[in-house]
Amino acid sequence: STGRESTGNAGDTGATVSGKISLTYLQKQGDQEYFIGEAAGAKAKAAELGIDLKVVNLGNDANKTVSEVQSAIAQKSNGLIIVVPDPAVGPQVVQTARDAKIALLTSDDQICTTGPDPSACSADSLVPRIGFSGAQMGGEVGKRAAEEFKKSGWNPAETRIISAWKQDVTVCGDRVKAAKEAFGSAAGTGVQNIDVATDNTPTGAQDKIAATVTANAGVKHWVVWGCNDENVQGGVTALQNAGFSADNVIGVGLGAYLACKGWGSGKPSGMKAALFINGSDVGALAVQTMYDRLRNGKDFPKEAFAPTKMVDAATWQASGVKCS
Amino acid sequence: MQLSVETTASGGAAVRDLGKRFGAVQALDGVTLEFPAGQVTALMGENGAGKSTLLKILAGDQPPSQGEVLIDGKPVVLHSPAQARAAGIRIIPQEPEIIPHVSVAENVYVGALPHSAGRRLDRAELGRRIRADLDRLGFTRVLDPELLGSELTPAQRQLVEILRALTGEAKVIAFDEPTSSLSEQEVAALFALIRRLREQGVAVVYVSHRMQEIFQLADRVAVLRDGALAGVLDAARTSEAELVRMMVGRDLSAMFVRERVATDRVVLDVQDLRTDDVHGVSLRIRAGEVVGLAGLIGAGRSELALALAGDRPVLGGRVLLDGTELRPGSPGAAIRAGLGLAPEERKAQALFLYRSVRDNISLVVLERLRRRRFVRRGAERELAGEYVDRLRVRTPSVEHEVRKLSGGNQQKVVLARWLARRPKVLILDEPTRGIDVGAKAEIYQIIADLAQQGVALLVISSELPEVIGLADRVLVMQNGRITGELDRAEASEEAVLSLAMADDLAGATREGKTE
Amino acid sequence: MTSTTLAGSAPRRVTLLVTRVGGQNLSLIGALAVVLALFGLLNDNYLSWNNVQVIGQAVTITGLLAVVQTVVIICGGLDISVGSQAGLASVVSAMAFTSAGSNALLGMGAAVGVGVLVGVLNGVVIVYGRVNATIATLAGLAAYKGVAQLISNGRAQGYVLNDSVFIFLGRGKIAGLPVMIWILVLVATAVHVLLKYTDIGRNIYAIGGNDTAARLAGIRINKYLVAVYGLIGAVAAVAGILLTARTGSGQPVSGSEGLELKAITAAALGGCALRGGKGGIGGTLLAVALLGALENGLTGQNINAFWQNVAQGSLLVVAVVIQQRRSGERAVGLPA
Amino acid sequence: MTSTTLAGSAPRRVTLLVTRVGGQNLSLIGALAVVLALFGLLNDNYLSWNNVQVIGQAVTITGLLAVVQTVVIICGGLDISVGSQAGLASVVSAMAFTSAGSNALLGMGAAVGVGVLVGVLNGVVIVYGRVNATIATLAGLAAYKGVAQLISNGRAQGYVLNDSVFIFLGRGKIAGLPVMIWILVLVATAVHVLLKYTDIGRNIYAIGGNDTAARLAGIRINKYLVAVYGLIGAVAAVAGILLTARTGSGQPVSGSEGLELKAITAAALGGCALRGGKGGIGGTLLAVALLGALENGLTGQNINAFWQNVAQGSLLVVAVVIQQRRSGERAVGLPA
Ligand SMILES: Nc1ncnc2c1ncn2[C@@H]1O[C@H](COP(=O)(O)OP(=O)(O)OP(=O)(O)O)[C@@H](O)[C@H]1O
Ligand SMILES: Nc1ncnc2c1ncn2[C@@H]1O[C@H](COP(=O)(O)OP(=O)(O)OP(=O)(O)O)[C@@H](O)[C@H]1O
Ligand SMILES: O[C@@H]1[C@@H](O)[C@@H](O)CO[C@H]1O
Ligand SMILES: [Mg+2]
Ligand SMILES: [Mg+2]
Repeated sequence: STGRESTGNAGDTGATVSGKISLTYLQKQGDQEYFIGEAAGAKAKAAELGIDLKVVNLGNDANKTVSEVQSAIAQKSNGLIIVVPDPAVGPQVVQTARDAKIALLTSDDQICTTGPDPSACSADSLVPRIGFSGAQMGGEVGKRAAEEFKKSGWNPAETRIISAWKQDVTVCGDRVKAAKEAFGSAAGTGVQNIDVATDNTPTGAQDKIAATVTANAGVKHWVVWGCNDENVQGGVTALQNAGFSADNVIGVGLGAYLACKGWGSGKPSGMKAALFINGSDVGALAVQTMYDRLRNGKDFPKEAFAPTKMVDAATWQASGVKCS
Repeated sequence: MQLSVETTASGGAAVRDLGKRFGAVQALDGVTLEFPAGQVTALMGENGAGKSTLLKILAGDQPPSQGEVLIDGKPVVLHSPAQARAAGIRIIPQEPEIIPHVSVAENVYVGALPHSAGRRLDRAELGRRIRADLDRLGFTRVLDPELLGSELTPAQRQLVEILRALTGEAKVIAFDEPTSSLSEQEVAALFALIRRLREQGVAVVYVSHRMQEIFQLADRVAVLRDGALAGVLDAARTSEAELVRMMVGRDLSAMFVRERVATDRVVLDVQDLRTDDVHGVSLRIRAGEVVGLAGLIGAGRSELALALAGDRPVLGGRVLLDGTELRPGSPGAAIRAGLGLAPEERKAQALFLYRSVRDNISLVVLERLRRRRFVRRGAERELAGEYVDRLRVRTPSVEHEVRKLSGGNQQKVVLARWLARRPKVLILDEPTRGIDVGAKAEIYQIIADLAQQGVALLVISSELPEVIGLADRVLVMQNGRITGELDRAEASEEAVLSLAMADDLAGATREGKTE
Repeated sequence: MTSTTLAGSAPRRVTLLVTRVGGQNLSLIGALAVVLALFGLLNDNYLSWNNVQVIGQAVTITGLLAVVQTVVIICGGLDISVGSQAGLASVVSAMAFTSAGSNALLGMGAAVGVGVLVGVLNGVVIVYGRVNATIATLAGLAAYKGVAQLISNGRAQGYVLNDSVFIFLGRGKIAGLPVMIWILVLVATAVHVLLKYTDIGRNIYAIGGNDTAARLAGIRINKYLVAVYGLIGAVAAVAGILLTARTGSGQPVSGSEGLELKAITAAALGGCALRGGKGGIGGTLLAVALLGALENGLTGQNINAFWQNVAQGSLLVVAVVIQQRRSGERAVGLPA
Repeated sequence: MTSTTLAGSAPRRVTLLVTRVGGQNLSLIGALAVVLALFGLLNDNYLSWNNVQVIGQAVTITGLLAVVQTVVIICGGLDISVGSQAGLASVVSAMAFTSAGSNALLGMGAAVGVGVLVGVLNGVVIVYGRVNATIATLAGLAAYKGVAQLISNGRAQGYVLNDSVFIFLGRGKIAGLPVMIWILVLVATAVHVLLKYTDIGRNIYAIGGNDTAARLAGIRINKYLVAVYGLIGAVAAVAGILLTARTGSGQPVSGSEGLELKAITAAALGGCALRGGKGGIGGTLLAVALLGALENGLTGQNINAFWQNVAQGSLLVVAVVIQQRRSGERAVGLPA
């Protein structure tokens, strides 16, 4: 065969499943806090609905993504929910699912049926998705940072922003970009930004940001954001070690799972706020949506969002952030 | 005349009903033998007869399949070399085991380094001890204790092993072919040492293929054949012929005499060759000529051989083979031009221990054995088999891994490789190291045949009778220079030695500069 | 004494046979059988032809890299940069494809060209720069990844799933077997024949077994080493092209990162001694299959990623321990 | 013939001296000087005492692992699981701390205990299970990571920055120098003394240099190997504790993943031959410092991650090539 038989729009027939439903949830970065929460939410929901759910960790591996999709199909899953490590692998995933006539839903990150770039995808070619939007998350972070900045009354010339992320993770880039844009429009003044390349781990970020801070000795105040809590937490710790008091640091986390730890201790922290995104909500919603489709024939919505919430030292507990 | 083999309580070591099996091979077969204190017991036998295996069991290096070892009449447990050392047993193994990146001093005292109660190493004491040892044994001039293991020549490695065995209190010391890479001087020093050990009441076990040495040193001679004890003889009352018969099971033809077949055609022409260790050597070898190369340890014979083979950066001079200049620095080019070298260190320079006998033999003749780059297995096996038979390599099959062969048999594999190649010029560096009497004769015969076929041969050997017996002409080296040439009629052991030790003016100048 | 007198009795012959077929390989076959049987019992779909193909495709890219890793390990070298090389090739293939106006052959040609170049560079740095192979290719691991990220700006490049050649590579079948698997089979067979049946292969084993001896036997070691690293570059490029075909675009890092460790694991588990001179393609492929079958089975049983880590680690150890017990080696010092 | 003729000519003596004092170390010092001078010129703050401390702290965890990696490489072994061991220790320290009602000593004790256990397990699997060290610790890499993830459910555990001991470890100073750096200095010095000045250390070199010689000399190799792996476990646990102190909570994976490669890189760059018997703490520490100074400098210059990869890879190669050129080694075959 040439491999191109089913490029048509056949695929998912829309038929319902009467027996036991079996689903596979494929996640990128499955060993990361957020996705662990997502998996837990999905499992709880699956147990509640009495369906069979497998969770697969794809790491950052686009190739494994294809393998695991094929494997799930060979294992006769009825539906796939996927968070791709890289949206470019999307079309291949869609194609493979279509060939097998199996329902496909994405969570967190978008994928496009016809090309590698969701942002250049016509709306009707986007695969139905449950989650948050990277641009929206980044926007929230930038907005909150701008608020804190205005409140502080710092001199922009004496202030720098650190954007810390793993530069080859595209969704990280999206968030940071959105944060920069939101800050720019909300803060009114321009503050110089320094991009710091990290490996998305707290120690990696800490070392890189420590180096950056010493290399920029004249700076008095710092704003830190990044791809996730790891980056921001690492940055806040580096600044603390470099002798910056908490009131000269504005860290805005993304996730809140590390930010909460410092808040719990009751000491003043450079971590001023964090966007709480509850993976478990997304996981549960995705499973429920797939269930509705497979059991009741209800069409997928084009997009459904789980709530995000900006939290800080005062509000995190009330907002349901759980700290391990 | 045979001696009785019952165990006495007079001290020393003994083995009782000792057996060892390696898969298909019965290396030792119910050997009961005594090594009395204050005597030198020689252990003889063909390659693969089981001598090293017996010693390895004594060393605690190999567990026996059956039987036991006794010290002072009492059985001892030898589960590890540590236990053997504790029991007073020391073995100088056939292949020296050297630690490359530490000094000679540490190499000698490995496992028994002087240290404080806090385990702090006492370097000063270590230095004192090693210098005293070298002094006592007369090795001061040939072994610098500061050298690293990786910098040692084969002879020096051997000396390190000997020194190692003498650390601590020993009741039994076994030497496994200790002289195979030593020259006369060191051999003399070693013999003096062994005699001293005997006087001190140590039980000495001495393994060698060199008859002369046996008669010089041994009180008793034990002969192994196919892993079993063929008999024990009183050294003073036996003869070479009797020993050979006992080892081989038949009489060997009388001493080998080679006829001169040299032609006038110069095959190898070396002009003023210079490398780091070779200082302006010129020599010519004709088709059918066998040239011997003699010298003491470190005289530079092996360096010359390696330089001819293209393995050393050349500083000056040329090497012509059949009139065509060899490209320096490329052993491949030398081989293709028709020069072959069987190097002296079989393990380091020649063998692929984890490959089969077949693979090891065929490596340099693959061009002849291949069809369109595919090796013809049948032809290859046939060729390997032929040389295994001719050289009496004791191996279960040509597919056997070389590391499982005895030392002498490994040496035969190295020779087989180069004999199979049939080059125009063949350099043999210590070809009969560790080879038994029977096979030695066979190798001499092959050398004669090659000469007959017009091959030019350069034979390096530390065994003077061998060089003298084989060669049409003997060249003597010292300090990287050729210091003399003797033709067949002139070549006697005394003549060669006096040239080898002659004061070398140029060498002395070089020493002067070093200081 | 002739060779035949010692050739021995029947049981000896069997031992000989086992050594020749490879005790290691037999153990791997045993382990593979156990894994297949176990998961086959637990899951009806596991042994389906469908799933077997899925496993085969999943291991193809690792398998290709493991095959060439085997060659370089036999030589006594190592290549830690194979994953980065594949990533670079993936990006190059997609970018060249795109800029050549969707010409698949050109894209693939460019990738292989770059691959060979990079491989030869490795070889030259190692041989003539005198840099230890581990360090040199560790440096390559970082450097080639960096180059791939730079030319791609860290993003997936191009889109090849509108091209029939790439689709054929990624999803096509020949005689019912996926094209990817065919490619692995082809490459592995070619390398196996090279190693076992040609004088070139003999020389490769010789170099790894004892480089001094190999040199004195006239083998041009330097030429061989550079060629072997060049071969790695070429095959890593093929792996990179398949990565592109499979994921639909050129991936600078994703899908290739970490493959070096998998390739080395497979080679080592398959019986390659890291000191060189020993090993073979058969063992490596068996190890690749074993690891692939294990991973697929564990995922199919819904074992979570954490348990999979524990299970994979433990099983790897258990497999080797059993293998070694069988061979009855003495427990002293470090095993090879 | 006198000893002088044998000891070789004058130039050889010099080469000998350089090799023994450490040509490798001299070259590393040179490279470090170049890096410091270069970035010092480009950035005024680079050579500030502040930044030097930042570099020191950034390399402490890797440095600790590199020090013990050096020991095991000298023995002829390898430990690819050090990163996972550190991660496991980090989680254990935080969890034990929390469940012991914020008892820092108990937390740390538990971590070290588990570390030693895991290390000894590695040693036993290798020595008595006859599993090649690379494979065994590769298995450990997966397995211990899995265990860390399992007991933590993959989440960062506890919060220790309300405890003065942990704060002291992570941020405290003694005599103006961060505690972390003191710990590295202490461990490195102790290991250096062990290797160079005790018979135990010399036996370790002997084992790695020629295990047969060591065994025949009565050194109990097995005991040594198991002890060395145990030591690695203990030091990796210290690294894990520092990871906890630094990040504020127990990290199962983050911050420790990939450290094995860094540790091995440092040891190899520092002059350890991977076949054993050679190397020392001095070289390893210099290599750690070089890599740390480089990374810090590149980040300070705001070089993006992609260029950093390329730069690090290339510089690593260039450093070694220059080093080798100086030593004038002949370019044949694989360098050790
Ligand atoms: N590790 C081993 N594995 C398999 N066979 C072995 C092993 N060691 C020795 N043998 C076999 O045992 C027999 C006796 O060997 P041994 O080394 O004791 O002979 P030897 O008398 O010392 O010979 P040589 O004079 O050649 O040194 C030989 O056939 C040899 O091949
Ligand atoms: N004491 C020594 N220290 C360093 N190098 C030595 C020493 N003795 C010899 N050499 C080296 O040995 C080589 C010359 O010895 P070579 O091996 O060629 O001698 P040989 O005549 O073959 O003697 P043999 O092989 O019996 O030692 C040179 O490389 C020389 O530098
Ligand atoms: O790390 C982020 C996580 O915080 C969540 O936002 C989902 O995407 C991941 O990449
Ligand atoms: Mg022997
Ligand atoms: Mg010699």
